[in-house]
Amino acid sequence: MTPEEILQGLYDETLKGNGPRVLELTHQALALDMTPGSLLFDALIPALEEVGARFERGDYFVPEMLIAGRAMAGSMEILRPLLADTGVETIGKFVMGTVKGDVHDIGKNLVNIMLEGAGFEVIDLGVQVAPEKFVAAIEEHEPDIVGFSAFLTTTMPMFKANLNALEKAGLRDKVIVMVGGAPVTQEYADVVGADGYAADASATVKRAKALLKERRSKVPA
Amino acid sequence: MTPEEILQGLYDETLKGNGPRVLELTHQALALDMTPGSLLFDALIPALEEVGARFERGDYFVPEMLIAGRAMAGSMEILRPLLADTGVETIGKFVMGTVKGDVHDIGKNLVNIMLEGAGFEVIDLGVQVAPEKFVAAIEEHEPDIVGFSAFLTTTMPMFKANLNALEKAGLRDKVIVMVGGAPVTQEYADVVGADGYAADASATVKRAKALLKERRSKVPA
Amino acid sequence: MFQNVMPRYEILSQDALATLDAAWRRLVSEIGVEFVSDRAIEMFRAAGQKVEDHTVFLDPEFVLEQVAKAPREFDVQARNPERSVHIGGDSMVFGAVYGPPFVRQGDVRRDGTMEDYRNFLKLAQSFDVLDSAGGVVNEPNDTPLDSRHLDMTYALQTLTDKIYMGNVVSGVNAADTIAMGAILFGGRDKIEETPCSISLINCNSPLRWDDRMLDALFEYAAAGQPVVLTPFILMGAMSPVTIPAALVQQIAEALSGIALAQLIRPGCPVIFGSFLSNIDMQSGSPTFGTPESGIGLLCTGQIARHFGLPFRTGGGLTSSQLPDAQAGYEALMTLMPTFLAGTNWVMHTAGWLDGGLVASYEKFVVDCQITEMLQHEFKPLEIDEGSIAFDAHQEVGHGGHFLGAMHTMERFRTCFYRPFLSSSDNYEKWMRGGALDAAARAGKIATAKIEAYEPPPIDEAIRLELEEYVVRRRAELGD
Amino acid sequence: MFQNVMPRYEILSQDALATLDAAWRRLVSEIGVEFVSDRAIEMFRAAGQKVEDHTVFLDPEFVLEQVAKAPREFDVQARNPERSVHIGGDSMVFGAVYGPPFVRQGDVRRDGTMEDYRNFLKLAQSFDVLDSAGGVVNEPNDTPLDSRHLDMTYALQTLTDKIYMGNVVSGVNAADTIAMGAILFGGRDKIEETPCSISLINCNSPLRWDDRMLDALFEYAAAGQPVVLTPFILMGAMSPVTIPAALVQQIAEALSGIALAQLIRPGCPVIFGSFLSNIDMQSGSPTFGTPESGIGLLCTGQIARHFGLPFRTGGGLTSSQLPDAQAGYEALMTLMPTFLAGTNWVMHTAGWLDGGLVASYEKFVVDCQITEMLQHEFKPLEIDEGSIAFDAHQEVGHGGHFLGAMHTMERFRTCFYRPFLSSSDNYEKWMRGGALDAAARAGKIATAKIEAYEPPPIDEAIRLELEEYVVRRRAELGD
Repeated sequence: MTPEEILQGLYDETLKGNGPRVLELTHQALALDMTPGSLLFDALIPALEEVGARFERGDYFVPEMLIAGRAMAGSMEILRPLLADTGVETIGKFVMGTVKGDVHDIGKNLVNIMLEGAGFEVIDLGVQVAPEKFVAAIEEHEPDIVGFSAFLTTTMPMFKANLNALEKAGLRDKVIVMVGGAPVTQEYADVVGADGYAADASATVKRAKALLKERRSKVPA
Repeated sequence: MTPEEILQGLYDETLKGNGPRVLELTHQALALDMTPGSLLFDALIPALEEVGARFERGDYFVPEMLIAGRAMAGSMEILRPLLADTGVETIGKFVMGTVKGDVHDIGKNLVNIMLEGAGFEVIDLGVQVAPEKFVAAIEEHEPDIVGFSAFLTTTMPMFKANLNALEKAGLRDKVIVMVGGAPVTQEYADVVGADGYAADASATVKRAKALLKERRSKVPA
Repeated sequence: MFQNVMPRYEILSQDALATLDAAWRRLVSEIGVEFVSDRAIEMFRAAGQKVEDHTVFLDPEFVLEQVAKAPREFDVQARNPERSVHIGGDSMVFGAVYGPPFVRQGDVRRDGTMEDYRNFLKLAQSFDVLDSAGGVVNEPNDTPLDSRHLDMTYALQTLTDKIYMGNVVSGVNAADTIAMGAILFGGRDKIEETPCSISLINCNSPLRWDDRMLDALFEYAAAGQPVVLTPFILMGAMSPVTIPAALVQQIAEALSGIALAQLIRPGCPVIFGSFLSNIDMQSGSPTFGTPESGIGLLCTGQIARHFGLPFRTGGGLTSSQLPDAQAGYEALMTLMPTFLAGTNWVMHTAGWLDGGLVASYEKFVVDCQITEMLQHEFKPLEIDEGSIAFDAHQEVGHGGHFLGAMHTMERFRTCFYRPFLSSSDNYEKWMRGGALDAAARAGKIATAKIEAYEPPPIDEAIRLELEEYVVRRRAELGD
Repeated sequence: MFQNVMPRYEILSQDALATLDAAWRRLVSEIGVEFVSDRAIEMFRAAGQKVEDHTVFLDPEFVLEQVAKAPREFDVQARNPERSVHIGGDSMVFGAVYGPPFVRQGDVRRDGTMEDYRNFLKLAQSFDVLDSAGGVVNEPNDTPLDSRHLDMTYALQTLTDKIYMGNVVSGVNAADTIAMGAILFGGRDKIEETPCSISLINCNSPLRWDDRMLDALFEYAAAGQPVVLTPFILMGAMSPVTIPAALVQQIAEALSGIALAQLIRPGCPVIFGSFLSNIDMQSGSPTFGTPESGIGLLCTGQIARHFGLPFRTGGGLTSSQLPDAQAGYEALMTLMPTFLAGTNWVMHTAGWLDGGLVASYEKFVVDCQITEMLQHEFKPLEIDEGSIAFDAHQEVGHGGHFLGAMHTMERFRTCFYRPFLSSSDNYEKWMRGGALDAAARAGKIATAKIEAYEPPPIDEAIRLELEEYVVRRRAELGD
């Protein structure tokens, strides 16, 4: 296959969510000495942008989004170390969890699916995540963004508790903080001092990308 | 019983729709040489105005309206000839019918009940009433008002046919013409040249009284 | 055409049925039924029934003999064979609202026009849940009266390729409708073989069949076109205030009408009709979507099955003036029992507002949405290994989610019904979309459907012949 | 409290039931159920069940033995004895919406406050169709978090004299609720004898019972207070996408929770809970009033009866953002099956909007209207000589009207249900009245009811004791 055909193939198969085939093509591409950056920017990311657009239009369903994201994640497993070597910026790393005392995770799972679908590397801490666990995860994974999800008015105060824990650990400035969940509003997010809020999964992706861009334009990479 | 007690009794029993008792009290009153006019204006009509008010307020139900009207009508059977002798004006005489080709009569029946309840003498010609029948009835009964009821857009044109027949018989100016029925509107009534329209039974009573007053203020009795 | 293979919800005990049975027999034989038609009276007299003036005192056994001649189930053909329907059994066939003189679009209520009429036909053609536009979806008040039936029938035959209803304003109109059917389907023998229209013959309850309606009945029955003999009962006005009394009267009226249809043409397809609601005893207004009408509807289905006849009842009825919450719950309050009873022919499915005085564009869409939901709800569950999905649990485990499970991947597009009108957008998304309520969204859908409408193809020669018939008859009728 | 003596609408065949039966047994024994609570795990282990980490692999026969200990029917007392209810059998008991963080009034959507909470309690007290205000009619976001449950319970106990729901946010909150119940009813023995509250314990589907919920369960079960063990299933996310799979999972989850309740206190009253709907597979949003949830609801009733347990499901659910046509038909799309299934305990009867995120004043009134209509619809017909009304026909004859018949005169006030919200005004009258849609009229009714509200009398000594408890505990909790 020519490099063009491989890029086209990667794009098509990612769109379809055909994980095994995407892996195969990734290996073939690297065997042909194609650069990880070209795979990422000329095939994978365009494919996922198309996935996002189709979802927004109502053509793609959540499960399709999910397998497309998984297909890309498989390829990224291989590309990420190589990209790090070449110093190419990936889309971003996102640590996500439902706050302590709360077990609602459908909304969070959807957000994760969409974030992965948009090319983010997502580390999901699950539900009932205590402030210490968020701190530990941020120290371990050094994400660009951390997301707190809460679905109960009685657990929304955990946002503040998490932020305080980040302050104490000296991490508050190292990471963008996003909050969300059904009862959360922009006002509430502002009051607790989060950096971003979004009302649904596709809005989260847009907002996350915007916040990252802003951050990166300020902080040199 | 004193005359006062009799008037009070007539008022109360008419309100209740107790026909036999109203008849009895009417006979007693006449035996005491009370005037038919006082029975009509000091007991029966006030009673029926109260009935109308209660109906409007939602206290009285249609059947109550109906028996009150019937109770009054029973008394009027006796009083009408006497009133004619003494030259006292009754409220008015109303000839009513559903037009030719139309068998809807629930709305018309309701209007009749309310008119009787308000002291009108109502002559109901039934349904499917042809123009000639309206003409004959007007010649026979010399009513103050004639009402045409139609429930089909396909029978509403009969209003015009009826009016033409009245013209031809030279009766058009002798009688007030009202029209009504579910599909009829004020605009339609104006177009065909009726004198009045009303959307429901209580509105019909108000409108009929107003039209009569207007007419009588113009034409000396 | 929808097949309802779910159980029927029946609330009358055998005892109750027996009591109702005894009562209608007494009604037809002791009170009798009035037929304001000399032809009808002669037929009953010739058949040995006791007749006084226009009242027929019927022998119940005679009535049942006639009823037994009516087919249990029959077909009605549409000019597009895929749209042909079967009336009876498990079939449910849906037509739009019938008869409103007024039309509502958004905030405006006005006289219905021919333009509206054609629009509603386009909507009816566009929604698959409807098997028919019905007949008089709204009264086209701007067309000449005497020839209006020609214009409506022509529109039904050309703008839709579904079955349609016959005009019943007079015997003449009925004859015209039949003649136009014969043109469309290639000859009167073709439509006598498989009928092409259904016509609504209403009883002037209590216990009176009116001359106009009977004139139309004579025409349609003679041509073997199905007739819906419908006692039209608003309890409190046209029947006693108790539901059992209304049910008894309904049986007496419907069966007496069906008996006449069978005398005219033995074996003529008929539908046991029912339109049963009540008036508000305080104000006298007709009310719809009431508890009483729901109960009556369920009983009607059971009674019709008892007599082995297909039946008509139900629809998206409401007293509301607007397509608001009341319109939503009242329409469903009638449509749900319509399905529970397994109604074979459903009139007024879509568009009804203001007690049937108004045809509403928005309500039309709301009702199609409700009906489509019900058609999905009344599907039998398939219970098998695949639908039990043990493997999905093995894959997902405790507290996980099924969004990406294999079992989900195989089914996600079709597993749930997706409504076209109901919105499940979250608040922010809904606000971004303009914060439209259901009525506003329905209005947009109606407009879009009418714009996207494509006329179903028709043989030009036939269309011309129909047009010529309309022109010729209009001239003859003097319009 | 409404008695539903109408037939149940059952759509599962015996075969289907047997298949579901085999499947839940396999689920609990092979996949097992996770209980995130060491106490619970110990109990199951002691009862001889196979335990691995926090997962219990249950012997189905053991589960059924535990389930058999639960009473088929039981009473819950209200402080006004006339408002006490019976759960199970033919009884249907209705409570208002539970849990919304937001409130909508007219065009405004905002955070719910304690003021709103008290208003909704007043509404719930005012509408006789409701047997209970429920528990968290809306979240009072302006009260301190740790002691909020005290304020809510106090409000429920004083502003209404109906039964109420227990707070389940934590074991501590549950203990407080029980203690306040003991004060109100004169001692813990009194409420252990006849319970005074019902509490909602949700399963974190699939197949996981969460520690918070279980903490509350331990408290309530030990005190003999009824618990509703509710698998909370949005198909596609928390269960496979097929209804049979959801039903099987629901049985496995509910019965496993009930088994635990019986281990804690044999004979503890329980309710087989169900909250079953689906997500939109395209967007992931939860949807309500769907065909799938209607089918699931009907099956749930049949399944609960199969296990001889009272059950909970249904309500006036909708995804709509406004009390519009969609809210009307979706609410009824769930409430009608709620009645067809004969649901014993109905949560979310009134006020639910926006998938349960919003409590709406107007929708509250709409739902009470719908429920009252259904309570009239689901009354058995009385069929006797009086209701057959032959004499009325003799009086009226053919084509007459029954408005003045003796039969009508005897019955006209009560013969038909008269709605308080639905309008059957004709167009002119409706225009004269301000052309209000159902939502606007509902808003007026809500305001009027709240203004006319009178607090039900309460023994001042008891009220003081409750108040003291709230003050003392608030201090202890540090708010």
